[in-house]
Amino acid sequence: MQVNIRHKGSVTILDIEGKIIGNETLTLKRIIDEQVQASEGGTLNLILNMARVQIMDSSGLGILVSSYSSITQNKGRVVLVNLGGNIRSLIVMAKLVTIFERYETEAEAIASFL
Amino acid sequence: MQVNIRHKGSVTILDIEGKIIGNETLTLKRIIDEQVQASEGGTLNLILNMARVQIMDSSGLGILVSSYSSITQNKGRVVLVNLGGNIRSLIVMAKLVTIFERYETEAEAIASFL
Amino acid sequence: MGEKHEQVIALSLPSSMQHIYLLDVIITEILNLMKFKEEPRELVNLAVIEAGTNAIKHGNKENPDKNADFQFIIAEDKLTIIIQDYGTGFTREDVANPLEPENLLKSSGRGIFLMEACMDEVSFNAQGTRVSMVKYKKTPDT
Amino acid sequence: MGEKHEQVIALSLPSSMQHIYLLDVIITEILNLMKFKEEPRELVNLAVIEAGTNAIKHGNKENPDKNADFQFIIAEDKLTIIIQDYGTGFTREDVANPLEPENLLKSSGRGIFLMEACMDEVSFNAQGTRVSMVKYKKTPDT
Ligand SMILES: Nc1ncnc2c1ncn2[C@@H]1O[C@H](COP(=O)(O)OP(=O)(O)O)[C@@H](O)[C@H]1O
Ligand SMILES: Nc1ncnc2c1ncn2[C@@H]1O[C@H](COP(=O)(O)OP(=O)(O)O)[C@@H](O)[C@H]1O
Repeated sequence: MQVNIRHKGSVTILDIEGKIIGNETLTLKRIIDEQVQASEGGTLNLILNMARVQIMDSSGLGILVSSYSSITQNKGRVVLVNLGGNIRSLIVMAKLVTIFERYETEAEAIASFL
Repeated sequence: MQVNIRHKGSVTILDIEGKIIGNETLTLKRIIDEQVQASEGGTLNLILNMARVQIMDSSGLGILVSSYSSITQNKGRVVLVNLGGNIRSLIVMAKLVTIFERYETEAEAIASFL
Repeated sequence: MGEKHEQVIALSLPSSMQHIYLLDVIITEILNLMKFKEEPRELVNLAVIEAGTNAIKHGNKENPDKNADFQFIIAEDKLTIIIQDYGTGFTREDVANPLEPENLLKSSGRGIFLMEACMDEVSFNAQGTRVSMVKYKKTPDT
Repeated sequence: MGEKHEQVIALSLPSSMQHIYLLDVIITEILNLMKFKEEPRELVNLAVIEAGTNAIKHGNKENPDKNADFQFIIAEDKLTIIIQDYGTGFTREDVANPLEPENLLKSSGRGIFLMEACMDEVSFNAQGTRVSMVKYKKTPDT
């Protein structure tokens, strides 16, 4: 797994590439936590660009859920974009569709923060 | 392994991609044999473009040697181009450097047939 | 593979999470060899990673002196995967349903649920140290 | 991997040449995990394919009811690979040297030579059904 970090205005975008499985999920958690710490007043506006994620396991999904909880508690938001079919089904299977905000494109996701 | 077949004048060029190992070596043998059969008077001028070969095993090398023998016996030629470091070492280790004609580029190899 | 002839590929991995990537490439290659379609491939791949993670983490508690043992049984019409660990086991029925509202926001507890959702058959031995999972090439009508 | 602690990955493959690709992805991933440099990676990869091919073809004669067994022993400083087949064996010394002028244009007979050229140590058991090969992360001075 590789993660590229970008900032657009007050929004932080993580481009995630590869496999979010095994211990890589801990790496993702660490990166998200660092972004929370670096955010103003602890309020993070986060877009996760999942376009190049090949597979994500239940630990990876768990990281998304716990990040969602802690970030929204601090009045931040977590938005998923470019979900491939398999990640989408994973979220559907786990009944988390109503939890995560999702947009088709990054542009739409950024617009949602304005 | 994937093989793309091209013709330039009287020269046949095989662009080989991937791994020449295991039973794939038999596929390569079949393809070369078909080109021999299709050639005028059984005299084949063959360029093997090895640029995208990741690995070749001793069976693959054996196919090159036997093709070399049968094609040169019929007054044809076998020329290797774009050898990567590992294929080059393989040929050096097997003391076959003096056997195979090699050129750095396809252009040079084609020029050698004119 | 002759008719009804099964091929068994066996693998034994030390219980370190770093080997999940090896497990991933192996199941990917086996699914490739069996010419499974893309969607079931992704599902089986996920189920194997979940089951391997459980054997290594919960079963063998990442003790590198204990191995997790895998069998991939390749048949004409289906792939059976058996995973054995050397821990103290657990009881499937005691695992909470991750779809219950009070569990939805938990950060874990979805592994077995996903294995069952991704495969056609999943069964544990009584002790909970061995799981067998089956995927048919054509999902049977139920 | 603690100091001097070895990890053993075991693999058992039915004797069909189609499984060479599985062997290839496994050794690739193990070399990756061990952070071998690119050149030795390619050499070990080739040696394992040669040894696996010999076990499946010459040893087990592609009988799918016989398996070829592999052990990958991962240590801090080296990788040891042991390959066992269930054939009738052979004698290393009886194999012709492929570098002799009369053998140069033969279409086979280079596998063992390449294994020995690619690895730091290669040894066969007396029967010729088991080969052990070692690659050091730093080639020892000789
Ligand atoms: N092989 C195993 N050995 C012992 N306990 C296990 C095993 N597999 C699962 N469990 C138990 O079942 C629980 C649920 O597992 P799972 O659904 O995979 O979710 P998670 O791994 O996220 O906890 C685990 O927390 C563990 O207590
Ligand atoms: N595992 C084995 N069991 C029996 N015979 C073997 C085995 N490995 C090698 N041999 C014998 O040694 C010969 C040389 O092997 P090798 O150098 O790999 O070249 P090749 O496989 O191209 O013949 C084989 O032809 C075979 O007769």
